[in-house]
Amino acid sequence: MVDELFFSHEIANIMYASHGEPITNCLQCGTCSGTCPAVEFMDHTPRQIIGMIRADLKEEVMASNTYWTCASCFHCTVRCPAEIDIADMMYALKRYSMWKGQFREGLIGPDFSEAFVKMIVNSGRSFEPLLAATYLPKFSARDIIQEGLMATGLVLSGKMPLLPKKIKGLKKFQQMVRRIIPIGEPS
Amino acid sequence: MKQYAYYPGCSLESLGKSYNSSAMAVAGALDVELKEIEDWNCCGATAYFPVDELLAYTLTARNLAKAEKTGLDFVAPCSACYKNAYFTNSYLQRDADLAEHINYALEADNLHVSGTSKVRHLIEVFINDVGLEEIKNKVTHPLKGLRVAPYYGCQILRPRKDHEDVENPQYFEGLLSTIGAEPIEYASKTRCCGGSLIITNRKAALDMVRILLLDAINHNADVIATTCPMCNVNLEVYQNQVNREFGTQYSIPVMYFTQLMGLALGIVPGNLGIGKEQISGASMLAFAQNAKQERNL
Amino acid sequence: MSERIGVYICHCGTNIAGIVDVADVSKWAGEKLADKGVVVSRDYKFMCSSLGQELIQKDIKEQKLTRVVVAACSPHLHEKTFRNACKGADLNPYLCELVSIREQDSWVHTDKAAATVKAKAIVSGGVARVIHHEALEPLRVPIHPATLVVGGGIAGIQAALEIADAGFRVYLVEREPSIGGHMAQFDKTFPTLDCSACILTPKMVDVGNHPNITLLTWSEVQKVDGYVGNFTVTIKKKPRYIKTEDCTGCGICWEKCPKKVVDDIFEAGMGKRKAVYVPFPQAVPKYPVIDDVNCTYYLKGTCKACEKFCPTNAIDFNQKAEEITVEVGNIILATGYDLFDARRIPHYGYGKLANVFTNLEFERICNAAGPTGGNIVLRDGKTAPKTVGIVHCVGSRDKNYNAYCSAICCMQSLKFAHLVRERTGAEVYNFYIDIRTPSKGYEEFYQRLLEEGTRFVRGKVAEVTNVARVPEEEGKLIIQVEDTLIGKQRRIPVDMVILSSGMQARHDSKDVAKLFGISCSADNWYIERHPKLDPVATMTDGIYIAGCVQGPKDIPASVVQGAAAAARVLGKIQQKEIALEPVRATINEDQCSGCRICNNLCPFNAILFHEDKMVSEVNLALCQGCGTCVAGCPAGAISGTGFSNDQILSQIDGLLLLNISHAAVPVES
Amino acid sequence: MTEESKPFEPVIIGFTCNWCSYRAADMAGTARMKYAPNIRLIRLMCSGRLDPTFVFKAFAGGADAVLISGCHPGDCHYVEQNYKAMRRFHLLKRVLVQMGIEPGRLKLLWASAAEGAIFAAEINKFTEEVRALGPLNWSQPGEIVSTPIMEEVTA
Amino acid sequence: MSKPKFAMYWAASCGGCEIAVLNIHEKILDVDANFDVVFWPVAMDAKYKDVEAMEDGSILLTLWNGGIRNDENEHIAHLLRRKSKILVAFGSCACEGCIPGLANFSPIKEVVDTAFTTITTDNPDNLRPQTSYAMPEGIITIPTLYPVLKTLEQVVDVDYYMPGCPPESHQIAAVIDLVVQVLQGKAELPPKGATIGAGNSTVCDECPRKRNVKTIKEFGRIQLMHADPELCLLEQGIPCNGPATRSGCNARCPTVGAQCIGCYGPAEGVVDYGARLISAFASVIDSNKPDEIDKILDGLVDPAGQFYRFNLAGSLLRSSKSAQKG
Repeated sequence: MVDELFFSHEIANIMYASHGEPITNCLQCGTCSGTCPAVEFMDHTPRQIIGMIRADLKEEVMASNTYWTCASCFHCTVRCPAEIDIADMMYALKRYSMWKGQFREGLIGPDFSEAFVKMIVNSGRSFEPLLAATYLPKFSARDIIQEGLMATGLVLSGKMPLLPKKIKGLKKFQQMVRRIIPIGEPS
Repeated sequence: MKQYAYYPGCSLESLGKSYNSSAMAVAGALDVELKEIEDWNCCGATAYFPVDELLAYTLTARNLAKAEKTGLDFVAPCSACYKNAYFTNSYLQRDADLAEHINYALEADNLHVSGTSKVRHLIEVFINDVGLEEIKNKVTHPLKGLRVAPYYGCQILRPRKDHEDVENPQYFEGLLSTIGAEPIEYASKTRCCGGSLIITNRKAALDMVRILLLDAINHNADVIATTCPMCNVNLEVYQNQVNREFGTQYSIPVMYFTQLMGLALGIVPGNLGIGKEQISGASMLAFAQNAKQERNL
Repeated sequence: MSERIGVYICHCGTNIAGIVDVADVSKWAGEKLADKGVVVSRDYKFMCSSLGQELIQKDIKEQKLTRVVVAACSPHLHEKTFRNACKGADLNPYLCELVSIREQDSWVHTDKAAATVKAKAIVSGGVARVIHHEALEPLRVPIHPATLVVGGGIAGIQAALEIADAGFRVYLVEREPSIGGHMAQFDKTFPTLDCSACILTPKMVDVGNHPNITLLTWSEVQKVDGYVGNFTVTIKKKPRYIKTEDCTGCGICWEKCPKKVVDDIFEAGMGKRKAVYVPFPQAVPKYPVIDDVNCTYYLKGTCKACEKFCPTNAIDFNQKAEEITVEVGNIILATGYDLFDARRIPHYGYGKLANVFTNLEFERICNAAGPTGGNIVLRDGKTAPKTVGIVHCVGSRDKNYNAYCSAICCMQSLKFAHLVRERTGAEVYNFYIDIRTPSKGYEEFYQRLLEEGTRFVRGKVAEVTNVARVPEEEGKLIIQVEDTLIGKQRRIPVDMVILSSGMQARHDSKDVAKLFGISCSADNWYIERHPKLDPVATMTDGIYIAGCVQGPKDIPASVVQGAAAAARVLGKIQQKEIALEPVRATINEDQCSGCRICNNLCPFNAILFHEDKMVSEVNLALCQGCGTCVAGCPAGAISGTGFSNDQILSQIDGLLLLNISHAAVPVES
Repeated sequence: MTEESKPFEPVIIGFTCNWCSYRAADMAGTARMKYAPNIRLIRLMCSGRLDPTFVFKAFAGGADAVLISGCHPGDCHYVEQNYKAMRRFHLLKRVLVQMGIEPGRLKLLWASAAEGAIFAAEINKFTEEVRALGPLNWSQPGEIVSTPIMEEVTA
Repeated sequence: MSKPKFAMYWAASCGGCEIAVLNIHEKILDVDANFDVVFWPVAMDAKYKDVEAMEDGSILLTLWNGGIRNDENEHIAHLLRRKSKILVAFGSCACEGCIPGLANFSPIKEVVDTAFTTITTDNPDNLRPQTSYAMPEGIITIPTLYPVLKTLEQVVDVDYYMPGCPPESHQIAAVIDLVVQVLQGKAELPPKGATIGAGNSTVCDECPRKRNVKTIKEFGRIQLMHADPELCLLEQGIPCNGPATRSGCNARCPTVGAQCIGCYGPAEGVVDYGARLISAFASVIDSNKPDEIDKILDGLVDPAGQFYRFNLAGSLLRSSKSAQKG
């Protein structure tokens, strides 16, 4: 018989290729959170998240915006005295919550990522304007205007192309992708 | 003539056009041939890992595989692409199981990756392969007295402990002095600009941008030099929003290191994509000009 | 003649009997190994008990046993016990073999059947082996009564005095011009806050004046030959350029010397000294040293001010380094520690931000005899700080630097905090991961600090920066840290930052270890013979360690170890001679072809080659019995007592239960 | 349990040095760590005493694998003798391969006196690896080498 | 009174031993003078049945050369053992397998195929020898090959060993002298199981080359380098088996500049010849880095062949796994 998996184990399991130390090594010293440039926008500091995972507070962790606020700058990973790959753990948490489909209301991150991947799978390349559709609705009116102004500015300055590009070997590319995950069926 | 498998990355086709043109121009001037990898795909920046790690690695692996075929080093001008490629490559070498999964997927595209090609960032190619000496010899318009804030950003450095000092690197400074500019020493040079948050968490990103601008400006930099299209856009395009958000009046030009190199090498601004920026880099030109006059005297 | 072997299986209560069917094993041995010479096979509750031993002795006498095999615990535990038991019954102790069926079997296995089979195999291996044992006598070597102590810090000083007071010769070697070590640099000592110099200086003077202590400062050990009881040590005396027999230490030379040099050693770079100097006023010995790297005379060829003014003509610019050799029986290593280099953590700003100090620098600042005369001031030398941040665990408990805890930093930081408040009234922040105050009076000191109102922030400091984000941060050092007790990132502006850099092994500790033939841990601390039960001895007989060379520790602990090492040495000296395990290699001269393969296999230079006879020979006194040459000799001309080829090859057969008749195997159902 | 379903139980001879690896084994014992009963240890003073003859003897005598263990490089109680063991190990392995003995049947393991856990773990790992390789039963045609020892108590 | 009986037999070997015996020149006359040669296939006509007819133990001295390759060899070994007082394993083949023993590296099928198919063999119909074949005259048989070659002592009890490929003539002469003296009651036989006609030490003992403390940075093949004529070959990286090989040949090969290949076998008391060399060579390799060590070892092509050229059948492992599988 299989023992029921603890949350901490689940997270450990999906940190597939990470070569950092397991989070059980955490000293709770706070170096990560002291270093993090985005910490003040997080509900919980990275250190607290590790503590919560170890305490198997799954619901609380899922409800936190911390890992969606991670900028993936890896500064925590560099400094961690226990050599835990914290940034990677944040990715793992994102994956976990996407997979379980449970995350905080009003977050843009999940949709954005999903849309981003869909786009890549469909064209092989990324293209900013297409993405706007996914996040603009969640923006405040003021932000939307901002975004519009900026976009036009970019287009005029020739920095932003108006049409998306596609890669040539798209068919094979998509077969390749489907060998890994069945998401983003080509439209 | 040194050759490299060049991976521009999506941004260099849109927001980072001027990075691409300046990179090409400078490479040309330094006898470096950047052969674009044929039919490359997006590396996924930071947006894949949240969805599927294996997919993320595979997408990067596809580009690496194509590079391996050529037997040339894989060179990326975008720090984010570079970091993804670097990780993927080193994991491929260390983790046979991962490699197997990825190669299974790559078969669909008749590709195979073994992690043998070296993954490198454009700036490091110029510095190590061309060499500062060589660059110095080719400088015609030294940017005398131009105070430049070298902005490394995060992705180009982390988290590679085995590599150069990740907390306090010096090679960018070295390059800038080589082209006659005056690099300023400021603490935030490796601090993250929030590039990956600019869409998903605007507030946080703007605050991170603010701190960088503030540190650079407090050290009276004339310009911030970047090595990554994400950083560049974040620091430049969003300055207005920062000002609106925090009531500041920042207006500091942000240039790609290749653009500054180009000027110093006497390449015409047009070919460096200068003139398209939102915050004019005209002052840069002035410097180059002065330099020229001085020489002519 | 075939041997008469007794086999004894120990139950060790249930420790063995719980897993291994001891009765079956002893029955099996009695039957199956009879043709190997086993005449008695017994199992008993506790073989190591006096009753168990008597049982063996009785059999030896009545059954005329010529060999004994005991299957019980690890030889490292009770080999001596059972050897002595045999000795008591007039059987040569080395004809007894102890095989482990506890540590190597019952304690590590759960499958009873398999464990029992393994026990049989182990016993049969022991029996096969013991047949080839030879009667041996332990080697006896006299012990030279003198002792070498390396390192003149507090641990070395303590050890030297203990031994000298007991009336034996001590050679105390110190690399620096004066003894005293790190302790001499400190101001106050925790937790009692008594002045370091006041308690250390008298001991230093005792060393200087002691008739039994030969003090060799400004000297280094070059070479160590020999073995326990009989070491020959070559020591290099670096030139002082001072005739110590004439020098009175009056100090005129360093008064007159025109050349000022930054003192990186004693003043930790905070202060200056002259080119001819004594590191500090209470230095022992009192003679100065001329620093020939900076002395104007050695640089330019002129000056000699010191020589002109020296009232006793004690200056000798032509002095050369000299080598002396001393004979000693035992050696104590007390070479101390190096400070972790805070520059390795660039984001803490040491070396870039002026007002970031290391703990050693701060000790000097506090010290009344130090560069600031004991005034706690910023780098500018005048401004007193209003707020001070003390950063714990700098380079310690961090896998990027040193993974271990440096043990003293917590108390040292608390001491600093107290001194700062006491002398400047400044606000003091301690940034810590955990406060560790395990010794007597330490926790009380921590309580006292809390009462004094020192602020404690639990969190490892992320970075120290001067990038101000808000007006109140302008012109300050900002300490960025997560206050883990409230789960918020905080930026705390201070005037002065003190980094409690941890201890690490001496930069050359690996070389020194090699010099003395002892081993280092992964962190390059020296390894003790047993972490609990033999903390000051090493795996190499006759070499002991004391103080921080064994690992981070504070002054009391260092003194304790110094005394402990001395006690061990005195014990050895009293024995006058020591018995060495007779495990040695010998070369059969007829078979040796002088091919010289073995000649450089011995790190103890125990193998010498006779050009005349063209054969090699082992010096039994130098041989440590590792057996590498035995295994290496292509002619099979070298044999090793205690671990001979016959013994091991037979043991292999035994372990594999070879040549044991099938038919007779008892079939249980 | 029928003969067929009985899993193959390899016999492994392990050589340890007196100072590090044997003490590691002792420590595994005192800490009551559990590992496979397939290994039988022989204590030498130093891994430098390891004579290739012992290894051949063990294989010829019916051992399915041999473990050679000693102090970590640089930590040898006899300063540097474990390096000699390492050198012999490398050459020995080449010869064994030529004799048709899988390299996986000979293992070199450094274990300090403090590494009981590592020692135990490595033995388990090794045992499984050898189990996977199957029996070596090194026998010359027409002679019985090793006594089938499992039967003794289970038959 | 009749002279003591002498026999010599040639099993799996090249015949060099027989020549070596003849090489003792006039000493051969002593043999004839002191012995009645009853069985010596290469020198005289004799039939097995004649031997079988002899009384057990009636032959005083039998020199046996060659290994046990087939059932005939083994049968005769048992026969001569029975008939002889003193059975001497004569020459490397009988003592330790020698060159024929090298076949123990390969499955017997491979050995036969090599013999009957490779280009050096003219065998258009790709025939193989049959152990028995029916002919009108009746069934004829030839001996059956064993999967591996065995040494003499592996099939019968041996009294003395006389190593060498072949044994040096002066050593043979010495042994014959000894036996003659024993017959005349002037000398004692050495203890049973002793090695005769050789020294107790190793080749280096008789080697004139200069030698120093050894460290090996690189192994090389003698034909590819200019070896210093004065200096120990091993020190120059040439894998010379001298240090492990029993003395008695006057260091013939090293003296003339070729490395010793070990035909005199292990020194007194050595259990496994190759193991001694593996241990000795490896011990003096001048590196502590695994990859560097491997690089140095790459210079030793075919180590097993190097260390077991003469000794494979007599070694602890005796044969390779594939050979055992047959």
